[in-house]
Amino acid sequence: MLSVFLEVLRRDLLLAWRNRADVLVTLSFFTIVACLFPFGVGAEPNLLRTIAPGVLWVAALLATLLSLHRVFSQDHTDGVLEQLLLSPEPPVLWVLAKVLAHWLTTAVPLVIAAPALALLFDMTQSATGVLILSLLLGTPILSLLGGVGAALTLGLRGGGMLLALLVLPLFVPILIFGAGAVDAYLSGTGANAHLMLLGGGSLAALALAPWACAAALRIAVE
Amino acid sequence: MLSVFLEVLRRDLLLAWRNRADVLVTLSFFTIVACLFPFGVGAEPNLLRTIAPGVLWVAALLATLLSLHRVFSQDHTDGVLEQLLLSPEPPVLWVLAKVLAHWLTTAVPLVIAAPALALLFDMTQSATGVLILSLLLGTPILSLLGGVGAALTLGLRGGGMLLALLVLPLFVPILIFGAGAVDAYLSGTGANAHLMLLGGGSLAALALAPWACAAALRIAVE
Amino acid sequence: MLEVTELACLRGDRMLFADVALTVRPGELVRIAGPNGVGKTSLLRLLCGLGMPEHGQVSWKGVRIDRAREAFHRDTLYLGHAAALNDLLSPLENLRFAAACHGLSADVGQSELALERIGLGPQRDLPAKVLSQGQRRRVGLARLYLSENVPLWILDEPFTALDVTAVRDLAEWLDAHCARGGMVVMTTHQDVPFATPMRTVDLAESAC
Amino acid sequence: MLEVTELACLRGDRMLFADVALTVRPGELVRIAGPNGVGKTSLLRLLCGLGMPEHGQVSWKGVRIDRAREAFHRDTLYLGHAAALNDLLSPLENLRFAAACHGLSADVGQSELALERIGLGPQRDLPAKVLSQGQRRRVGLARLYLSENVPLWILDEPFTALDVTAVRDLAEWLDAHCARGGMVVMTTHQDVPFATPMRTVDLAESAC
Amino acid sequence: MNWQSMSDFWSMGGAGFFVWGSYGVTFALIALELVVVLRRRKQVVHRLQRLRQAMKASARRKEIQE
Amino acid sequence: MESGQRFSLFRYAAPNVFYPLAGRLAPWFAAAAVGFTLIGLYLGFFVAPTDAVQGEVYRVIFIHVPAAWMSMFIYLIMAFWSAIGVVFNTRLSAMMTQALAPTGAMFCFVALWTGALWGRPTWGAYWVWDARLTSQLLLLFLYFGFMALTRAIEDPRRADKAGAILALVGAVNVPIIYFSVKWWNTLHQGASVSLTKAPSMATTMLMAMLVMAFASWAYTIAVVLWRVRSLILERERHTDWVGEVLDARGAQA
Ligand code: HEM
Ligand SMILES: Nc1ncnc2c1ncn2[C@@H]1O[C@H](COP(=O)(O)OP(=O)(O)OP(=O)(O)O)[C@@H](O)[C@H]1O
Ligand SMILES: Nc1ncnc2c1ncn2[C@@H]1O[C@H](COP(=O)(O)OP(=O)(O)OP(=O)(O)O)[C@@H](O)[C@H]1O
Ligand SMILES: [Mg+2]
Ligand SMILES: [Mg+2]
Repeated sequence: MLSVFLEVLRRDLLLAWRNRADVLVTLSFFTIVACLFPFGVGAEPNLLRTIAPGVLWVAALLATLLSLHRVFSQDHTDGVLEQLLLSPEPPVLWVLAKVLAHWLTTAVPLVIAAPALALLFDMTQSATGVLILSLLLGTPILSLLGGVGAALTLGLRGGGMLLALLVLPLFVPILIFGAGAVDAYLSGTGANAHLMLLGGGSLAALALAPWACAAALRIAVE
Repeated sequence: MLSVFLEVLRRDLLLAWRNRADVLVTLSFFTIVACLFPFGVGAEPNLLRTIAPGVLWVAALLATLLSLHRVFSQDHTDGVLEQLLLSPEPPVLWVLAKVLAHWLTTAVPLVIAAPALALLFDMTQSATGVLILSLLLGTPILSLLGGVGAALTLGLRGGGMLLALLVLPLFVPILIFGAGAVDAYLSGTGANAHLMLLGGGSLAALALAPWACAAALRIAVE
Repeated sequence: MLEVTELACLRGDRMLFADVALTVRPGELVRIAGPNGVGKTSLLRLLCGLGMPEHGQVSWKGVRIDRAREAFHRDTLYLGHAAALNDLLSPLENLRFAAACHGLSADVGQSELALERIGLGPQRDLPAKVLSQGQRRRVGLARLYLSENVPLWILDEPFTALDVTAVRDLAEWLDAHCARGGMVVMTTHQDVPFATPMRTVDLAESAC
Repeated sequence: MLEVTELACLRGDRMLFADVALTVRPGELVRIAGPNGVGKTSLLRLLCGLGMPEHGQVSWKGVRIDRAREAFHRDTLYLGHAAALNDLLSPLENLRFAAACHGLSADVGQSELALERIGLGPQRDLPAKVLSQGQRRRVGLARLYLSENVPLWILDEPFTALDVTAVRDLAEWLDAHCARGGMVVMTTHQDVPFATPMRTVDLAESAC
Repeated sequence: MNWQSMSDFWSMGGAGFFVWGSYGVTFALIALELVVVLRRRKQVVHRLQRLRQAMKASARRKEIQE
Repeated sequence: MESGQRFSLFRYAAPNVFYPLAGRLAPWFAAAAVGFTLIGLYLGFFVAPTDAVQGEVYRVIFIHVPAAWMSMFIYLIMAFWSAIGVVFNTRLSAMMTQALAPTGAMFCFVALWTGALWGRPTWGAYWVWDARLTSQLLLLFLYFGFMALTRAIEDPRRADKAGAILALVGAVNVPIIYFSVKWWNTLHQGASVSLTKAPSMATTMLMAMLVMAFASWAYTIAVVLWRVRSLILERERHTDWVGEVLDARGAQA
């Protein structure tokens, strides 16, 4: 049982390592989008500080979005997915492994890079702490829901964009609570409620999304 | 000579029509990204009005970016690109046709949709006019430079991200001038200088990018 | 024992075939024949549970395969048109992953031996994307050398792109599988000399 | 006349072959033979100018092909492993586009006839992605029926995935091409009976 | 009765653009939807009838062969 | 389908039974829709008085509110059918889900459009980022996503299944989206723009609105029944009963 989970996780991490440029590119994308903003809206420090949590969260969300197609598409085109579906183990196991690998190779680097960017926008240290916590608790939902979207759009032409259309409305609450956590902290209300909601959401997604994902994959190869 | 240009243009437009959902999805992506920002930074009308040109330009840029891989990737995987390179006509011709088709099917819909979004951010009518002009003059550069990037990253794994990394730095000046045009207009300086720079950039890109693109494609199939 | 009754397959607007019945018993080598586009690939995909039949059913050891998916998949090996190779991984890594997913025990030594036997020894550690067409095909086929205990092999044009010696070796290995009580269902357009008496099912007869 | 002198090909770290010399005259049918991975595909790609040789050169009518790219490409038709099909377009649309890119005149009637002759009449208007493996292959091959006036055909395993009748028909068409003074350079692992005396170049002899 | 005259009715107390813009677009969309639905139905029936005829013909041919 | 015999309800879920039923019911609902619309418009324009605060502009309410209601209801119904489809594996449910989506999207757009046109004279802006408006916009995107997905998949059986999964995932999220948006907006804005509700709406106004709501229901049912009939024919084209239906129509023509 567990061996499929571990084997798939190991392979996906190995592939990410072979392709480490890819991970770096996700990171760079995150950085660049965040840095575009000052260019787009002007460099007024107060304005920037106000929009910082929102911009960083939007950037993280878009970076995750762009990396989502990676989760299954390669395996789909080269036929590995079919073989996985023909494996005697329940699909939820390896779906979970693939999503976990995606989270480890996209979200975790973003979380690590976030403090540096927060500095650019002149956020305080404690606010940065809240931002990072919110990212840590929120990004699993992005990966899990995104995995469902990626599975649904597998093999469709224009899949990347379609994926974006499907999952972005679903990501809005996460964005609201994520960016809201920092704002709430700054306004003195405290970020606990927001963070707990994000954590709860992660758990709920963890329980439900893999099933939807496995069902969608079965449809995709039919 | 011209017949290859026309034939390729016709085919790419036909494909876009077959896949018209794709065009709509690009549009929806543009809309959704623009709408994400209020969720991130809050719904304060004055703040939103200030960041509107920047946000819309960033959204247009990202939408273009996501659609760039479409230009050559399908033809590369299914072998049509090789056949095009074996055609007796000079490659610049059909490269230009493909980039033009991309511009017509991505940038033009964005330009048409922009006024509606400007309304969401409560921009004035004349500012919206300047925004649209800047988009019309700036997006050809995005398509042309983006085409070069797409050709360079063809067939590389993680190509989408790598592409983003390659072209985003090139796109930053366009973003600055594009969003700057509206700001300059609003501040009373007048947008002429910005718009002329964008137009000049388009012409320069038109003269140079197709050659670079053709050379990159030749390398990609080797 | 694989049993197929009244199987019908619909693709788009076209009913490809209907009323296909087929029983495969241990030791049998069955070839699905028919011209291009008659529905051989579609049939094989139904047999291994990758598609939903429009009508009829497939059963394995007397149980419908959609009722006992796991047991059936443990007993089946399917090789389709696509090579199921990741371009960045080496043949060795690809093979070991495929085996592990299937619950086959395959340590490095066994996997290397399998690659050796299929003639990929020297290419063992190259990334799969630089392999030639025939070499890519062989990586997939190497799984056959790890699956002696998997009774049912479903192979879609396994001889494509292989050179003459490879075709001969593979035919011998399929013969050996049947000799030890395995079952092979396959398609091919080439004339391959098997030692096992081959049963040919002409799908053109069931075509609609 | 195609002339190849002292050709060498390097892939990654490996020198695949060196010192390949070959002359193809009008009316000749040349088969490049050799086991999987010896470099046949790589050689064909060099021949048609899709790759840069490590050493040596290819000339067409006495001129190096990189010096007269356009004239050479007008005289050459290359069909590789990939089918060069867009999955959303129908066989008819794909064929007409391929012909137009090549500067071949091909109105609807001629294209339909070509598809008819290759046996794709009924599938003419389906999107290419639903075609079977053999049918996909045939769409590419249909170009041969529009290219009677293109002298040099370079074909990489054209018989793959084709059924028996299609193989026979195609062989006849290649014979006809040679009979009218065309040249064919191709690879295949199958034994195909040609009427034209076939010259076989065994690449294994030049392998490094 | 709220309206003195036709022009009074159309001007909607100065808000004609907003009111009639709402109603106009709504009913136009409804009309469009109906047209699309009915045309789709016609197309489907037509296509399926052609298909069925083709299938019947091929079945007949097969019978004759046997 | 063994249980199909036992419950009479499931009998109607069989496409071959539902198809003629839908054909017989649809015209009645269409007629009802026309009737209700005429009555509603008469009440709305000629009976309901001018609003004291807003003047005549408020008459947009007679389509705005029914459209807004319908757009939300329809998504709920889609989710309901998807759940039925997943639990009982009935073929009809996926078709119903798909038949509902375009009408839902249409009403959603109408609510946004009329709201925007109403907002301009009352608030001075076509759009504000109010919680209610924003969640309506997101709902429109959910509809678009659903339609884009089911349309992008050519094989109808695949499209049905994928659509069901998406509708369910979306339905789980709709309440989350709704509440999060609400919370978001009140957090950022002390005094959020809210609709100027008359303390007690004139009963004639309320009547007109309710009649228009009935009209929307009737219209929705009629259109969806018509649409689902096409879908049923397409999905079931290889069954005998569709053949009979086609032959009967062919004989008529
Ligand atoms: C684009 C702009 C608008 C959107 C998307 C929108 C959306 C909605 C929605 C979703 C509802 C149903 C809410 C419910 O039943 O809980 C609704 C009801 C309503 N809307 Fe709007 N609205 C917009 C603009 C306006 C404007 C400008 C006004 C008036 C100034 C207005 C007045 C009303 C009224 C009176 C109701 C009925 C409230 C009720 O039944 O509780 N709306 N709107
Ligand atoms: N949507 C569709 N509409 C009509 N025909 C379709 C559709 N999808 C698939 N087909 C047909 O179904 C058949 C698929 O056949 P399949 O791939 O099973 O053939 P095969 O016997 O494996 O052929 P090959 O020998 O070429 O591999 C093809 O003839 C194809 O044209
Ligand atoms: N980067 C590399 N390093 C080492 N070897 C390589 C590299 N790239 C390609 N090769 C080798 O070059 C050969 C490519 O051969 P090619 O595709 O031309 O073979 P082929 O004769 O067409 O074979 P087939 O009959 O299988 O199609 C393979 O043996 C492959 O292993
Ligand atoms: Mg096949
Ligand atoms: Mg080869």
